[in-house]
Amino acid sequence: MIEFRNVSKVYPNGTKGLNNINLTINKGEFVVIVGLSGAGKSTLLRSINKLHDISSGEILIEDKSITSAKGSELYKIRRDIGMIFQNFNLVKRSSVLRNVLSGRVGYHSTFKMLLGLFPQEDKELALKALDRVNILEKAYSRADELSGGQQQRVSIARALAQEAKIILADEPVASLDPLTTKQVMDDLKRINEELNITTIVNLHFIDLARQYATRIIGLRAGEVVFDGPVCEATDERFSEIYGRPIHEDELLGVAK
Amino acid sequence: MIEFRNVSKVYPNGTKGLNNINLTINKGEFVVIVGLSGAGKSTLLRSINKLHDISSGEILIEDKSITSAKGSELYKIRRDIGMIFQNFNLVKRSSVLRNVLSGRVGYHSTFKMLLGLFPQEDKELALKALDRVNILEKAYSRADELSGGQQQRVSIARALAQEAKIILADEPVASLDPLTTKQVMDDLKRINEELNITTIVNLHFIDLARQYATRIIGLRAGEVVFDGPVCEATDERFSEIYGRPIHEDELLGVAK
Amino acid sequence: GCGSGSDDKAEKASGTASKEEKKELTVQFVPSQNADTLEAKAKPLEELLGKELDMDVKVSVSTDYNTIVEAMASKQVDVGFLPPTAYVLAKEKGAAEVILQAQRYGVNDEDGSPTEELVDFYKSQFIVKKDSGIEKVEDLKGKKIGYQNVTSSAGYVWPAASLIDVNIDPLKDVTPVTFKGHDQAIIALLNGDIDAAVTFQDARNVVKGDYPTVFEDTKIIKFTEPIPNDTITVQTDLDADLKNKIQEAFINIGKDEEGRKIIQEIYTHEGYTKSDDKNFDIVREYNEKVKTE
Amino acid sequence: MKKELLLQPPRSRKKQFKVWLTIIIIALIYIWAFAGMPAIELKETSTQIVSSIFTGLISPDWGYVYDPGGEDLLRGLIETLAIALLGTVIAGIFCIPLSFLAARNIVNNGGISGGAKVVLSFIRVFPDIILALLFIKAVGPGSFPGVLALGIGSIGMLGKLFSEDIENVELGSSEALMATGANPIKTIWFAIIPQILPSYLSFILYRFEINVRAATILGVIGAGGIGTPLIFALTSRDWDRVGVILLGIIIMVSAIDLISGKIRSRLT
Amino acid sequence: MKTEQEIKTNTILHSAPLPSKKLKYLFTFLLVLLLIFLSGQKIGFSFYELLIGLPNMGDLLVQMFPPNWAYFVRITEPILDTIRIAILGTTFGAILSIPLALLAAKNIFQSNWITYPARFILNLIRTIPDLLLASIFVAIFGIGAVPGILALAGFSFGIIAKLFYEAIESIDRGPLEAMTAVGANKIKWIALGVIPQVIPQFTSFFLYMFEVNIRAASVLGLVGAGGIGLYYEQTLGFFEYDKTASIIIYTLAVVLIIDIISNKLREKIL
Ligand SMILES: Nc1ncnc2c1ncn2[C@@H]1O[C@H](COP(=O)(O)OP(=O)(O)OP(=O)(O)O)[C@@H](O)[C@H]1O
Ligand SMILES: Nc1ncnc2c1ncn2[C@@H]1O[C@H](COP(=O)(O)OP(=O)(O)OP(=O)(O)O)[C@@H](O)[C@H]1O
Ligand SMILES: [Mg+2]
Ligand SMILES: [Mg+2]
Repeated sequence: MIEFRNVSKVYPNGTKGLNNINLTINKGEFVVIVGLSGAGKSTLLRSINKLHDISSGEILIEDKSITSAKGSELYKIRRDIGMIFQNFNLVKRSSVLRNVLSGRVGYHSTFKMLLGLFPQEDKELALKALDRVNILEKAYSRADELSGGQQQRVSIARALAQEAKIILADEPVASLDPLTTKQVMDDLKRINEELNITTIVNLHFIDLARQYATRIIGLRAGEVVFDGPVCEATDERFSEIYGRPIHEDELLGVAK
Repeated sequence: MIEFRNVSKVYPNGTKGLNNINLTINKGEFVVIVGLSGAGKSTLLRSINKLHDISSGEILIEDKSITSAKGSELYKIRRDIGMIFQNFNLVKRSSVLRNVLSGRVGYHSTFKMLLGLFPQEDKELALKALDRVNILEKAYSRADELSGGQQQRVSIARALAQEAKIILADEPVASLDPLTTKQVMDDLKRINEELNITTIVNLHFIDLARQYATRIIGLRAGEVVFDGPVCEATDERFSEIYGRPIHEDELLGVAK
Repeated sequence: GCGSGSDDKAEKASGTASKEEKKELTVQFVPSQNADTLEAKAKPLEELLGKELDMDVKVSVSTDYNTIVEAMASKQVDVGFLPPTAYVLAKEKGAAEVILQAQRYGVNDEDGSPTEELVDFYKSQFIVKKDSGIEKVEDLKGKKIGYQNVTSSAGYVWPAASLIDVNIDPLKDVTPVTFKGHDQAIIALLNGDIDAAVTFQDARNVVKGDYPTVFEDTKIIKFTEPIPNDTITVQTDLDADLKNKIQEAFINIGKDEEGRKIIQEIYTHEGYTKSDDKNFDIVREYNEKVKTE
Repeated sequence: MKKELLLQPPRSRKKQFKVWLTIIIIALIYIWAFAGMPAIELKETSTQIVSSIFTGLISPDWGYVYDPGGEDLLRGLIETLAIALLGTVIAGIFCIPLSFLAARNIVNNGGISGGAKVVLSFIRVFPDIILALLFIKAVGPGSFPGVLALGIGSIGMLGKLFSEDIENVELGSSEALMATGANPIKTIWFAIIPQILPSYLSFILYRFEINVRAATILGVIGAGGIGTPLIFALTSRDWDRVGVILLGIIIMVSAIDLISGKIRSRLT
Repeated sequence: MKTEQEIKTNTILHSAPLPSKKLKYLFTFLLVLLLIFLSGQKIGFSFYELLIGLPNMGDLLVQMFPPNWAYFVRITEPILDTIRIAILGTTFGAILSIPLALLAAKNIFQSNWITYPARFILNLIRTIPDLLLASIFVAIFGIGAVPGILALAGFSFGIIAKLFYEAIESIDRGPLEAMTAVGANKIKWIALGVIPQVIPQFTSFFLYMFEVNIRAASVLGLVGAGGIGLYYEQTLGFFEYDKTASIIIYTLAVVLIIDIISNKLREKIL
């Protein structure tokens, strides 16, 4: 369970990223967050695992406050939260496999990690994750030799390899072709359903949102302007989220 | 007119980016390139303005070979080709306005550019471009303070401000919300139609491709596997491009 | 070779070495400033001394005598070659005792060439341009003078005393300019940046290679009183026996044909003569005389 | 136009004032600095002396390259190389913890990073010659104190450059590591190290090169190597000797540069 | 269940590349280790000796305390002189270093015909000892501040240019591509793509060099320009360590002030 209590976030330059957010996301939900570019979607996601410190309020993960967590307690909480980044955040100079393996570091002692001693199972896990996103053959390439979509897939593989209990995905399919998109979304959904893993995804595709989500949250200027099950997320509601009527032909996503 | 003659590109690590491409793109066309992630779309686009040297073959822009062009001749050709990058390529530390203004450097003397002296009209042009992509208010922010979609829009504004005769756009709407996506695509289309500017766009949204393109080119593993007007780009053809049947629910894009 | 040396070093550091048989003698020297050629060679002396003393000798060369004094104070160096001022200060610190002084040939006052006579002192000189119209020290009042660092006997202390003798304050009644290197002072004089330079006798030999007419273009208006030559000193913990042995060893080297050739070439020394702390009272006197604070 | 186009950045009065103040202060500093500068004039003796220096430099004293007695250029260079290598290794190891502590983006505690920065500044300010004195008092004259003095003395520069480099890294990938629950050490190891390794190595190799040339301090300490002969040759204006020593150093430094370039290009 | 996929991952896992590359790294590593060991042998490195001698260092440090505070007045003027000369020397050196650093950077000029000569010049200049630079400039310009400034400029030039070109080589390629694509010629490309990215590093190298130059004041003594170097020598020559300590503290204060300014500036620019 993830709980937001009066959460606000102001960036150092004064921009309001989040404005008094109150939310409860239950275990096993598949939540899609939608909103205009700059609405605060990434900010919301990043505050869940405390990549951003929030300015006020509190966030609880499984009833433990991550806001006040520190040290190994914080690392434990984070280990159980996998994240797929909007801009991939790969270590460009390292190999693809090493990038994916880095999702596993939370499970092993610091000493072993310094020596790069990943157990064989971890390597297999990492390779399977790469295979799942169709870039197994690039395992030993350097991350910066990949195409945009390939890099995004490495970032997804890293999160998959982490075997987390919560997955946060920031526009995970932005640079992917339709086939890979479907594959990734299906994967996320399957993991969500089979392993009961809470999944929160930022998406721009309204139709994709409707197809996969169990619940949709709409953000506008840092505030929650919609929160409800998919069936309630009508076109009118989307108009409200985006601040003006949506034309039929703007509903990006999987066909209706 | 852009002409590819037997163009191939092999990356230093041996990856085949393009494999014997022959294409002619006429003035005023709106071409959308589709293909799986890693198919060579970015490589194709980047070889048009010689960001990548090709390994063999020749590329002609308005009957002039860019492959053999050098020095100021090359700069002139490039000035007339605007490019929107998949990963934005902004100078992170510079302000948004300065990033957009940098699209104008081809028009001014080297000396003025060294001092950063852009004429007033350029500034107005740049600000108008920013307004068009809805981030005028961020003009004086640093580029790295923007959200993903906002950065993509800066990159689009830079290409718009360049007032080029050809526009190359590498997944220009990947991180944009539906509203901005429509606005950007409409803008590209309008510029294309009103000013007769040749436009080549890499896209993953099949429906979007069908809606805006006059011609669709499909790439697979560095080879052209489809080339024809939109009407010929049937679902079966897409299946061929992607290497397996496309299900109805995988056709991302604006509604049918 | 240090692997074996480390043990007895340790003993030295704890101050017990003097009582026991010393296995290795550490010698360090700074080649004297008042020489027109310098060589950074240690091996030849190492061999000569080793043969004479019949023990391991380690010789090293330094460019700064401060480190030698400090090393002697910590008993890390047993024998040091020190210039007179440095010796006096080292003695004051209780770090060293003089046992020998170097001998050199004197310098011809006329043309700067060496004389036949072995002496244990040298002199400092006031140089001016030939056409400057400055004839005697008294004329220097209000002029620009090039000194060396105030710790330098030939480059400051002795000449300053000469100035005081004629009632010129060496810092206030003239414009002092401090140089690093006697050659630099002479070049500044040739350039006309200063009106007079004080150097050891005869530093013009150093710049002769770069400026062949230096002897014709300049003249000396005054020589100072003699300054004692470089010393050979030992650290205070050394036992008397060894001290005597060292004294003799150096004197023998100076007398031996082969040894003499080597010390000549490397240190421009011609031989060594026994010395006593009293010889340096004159240095103390001069230091006192020119003391500013 | 629906919105007003802002042609000038919307700076507050206060900010504008600050910008101008900075400009004026810098201008004043430069005026003060230039005011103390005398007019430039060329000296008559210059051609003579300079040409004699250059003649000496370009006719090196080849005899010094090899001497059976053992104190020649070749062995001097080898000894210098050994001293510089060890000194650099010492500095390269000790600068790592200090520079991570000094980097603001790694240690989010102004007190600690400020403290580490002051320590680094202090090491840099501490004169080489006093370091030399300290070590010569501890272990006696020779190469060993030279290594120690070079090693400790180099920490200041390496630590400063390195910590600023760490402050410049792109933090995206370390965010990714943090998000997987990695503790700071793992984060640094997997996300920061690959990014800074190339410049760390190049700073180290650069410092190695500087240490090769650190003649003065080694000369003071009686460390052997090529430093002492070089200083003596310079002070006795023995230009052909200077020439041959410089040639030796240039060849050695160029070789180091070539190797370091190879290593860096392998890593970037 | 031995699936097809498992077989696939296993093949990749075991076809894992580069045992030869790993071997090469290992070999290099061992080689360096051997070199270090041999050097240690040659110079007689011994932790034991250091440990035993450590107390001796205390003797000297004790003599430095308390610092002679009165000496501050004496050295204020030489320090100001030093700062003044250091400002000009660093500035000239830094300005000169910009073009050469650009020429030496492989990602700016891909041709070895440009980068290698530029690097060779840099190596050459860095190798010239400051003593020699000082001798030459004194011969040309006489004694005083001018040769001091020039000697520091020459010295700064070599160091900044080297650090700077390596910083340039590690910048982000993306913006450069963008500048290429808009049709910028080389100079515009540098002005708008390279410079904004390297300004923070350049500023910090500049300020670092300024600091070095204040400390490298002994060069100024060589050219008769006064400065703080003379006072170091003098106090050490007379074994007046309390005064030496004052100079150290004074310089430290100046350096810390420069550090603070440097950090403020870098924060602004970064
Ligand atoms: N710098 C590089 N070095 C080596 N290989 C590269 C490099 N850049 C791209 N490639 C490879 O070339 C192929 C084509 O890459 P390209 O970037 O053109 O794909 P793309 O069609 O744009 O894919 P995407 O939709 O994911 O952006 C890919 O297999 C990629 O891994
Ligand atoms: N580091 C930062 N400093 C200052 N402002 C920031 C920073 N990061 C984001 N912002 C601002 O905060 C707001 C919300 O940003 P956020 O990244 O959460 O948007 P988003 O909803 O993810 O948008 P997108 O869909 O474009 O990625 C934006 O206006 C953005 O400009
Ligand atoms: Mg975002
Ligand atoms: Mg691409």
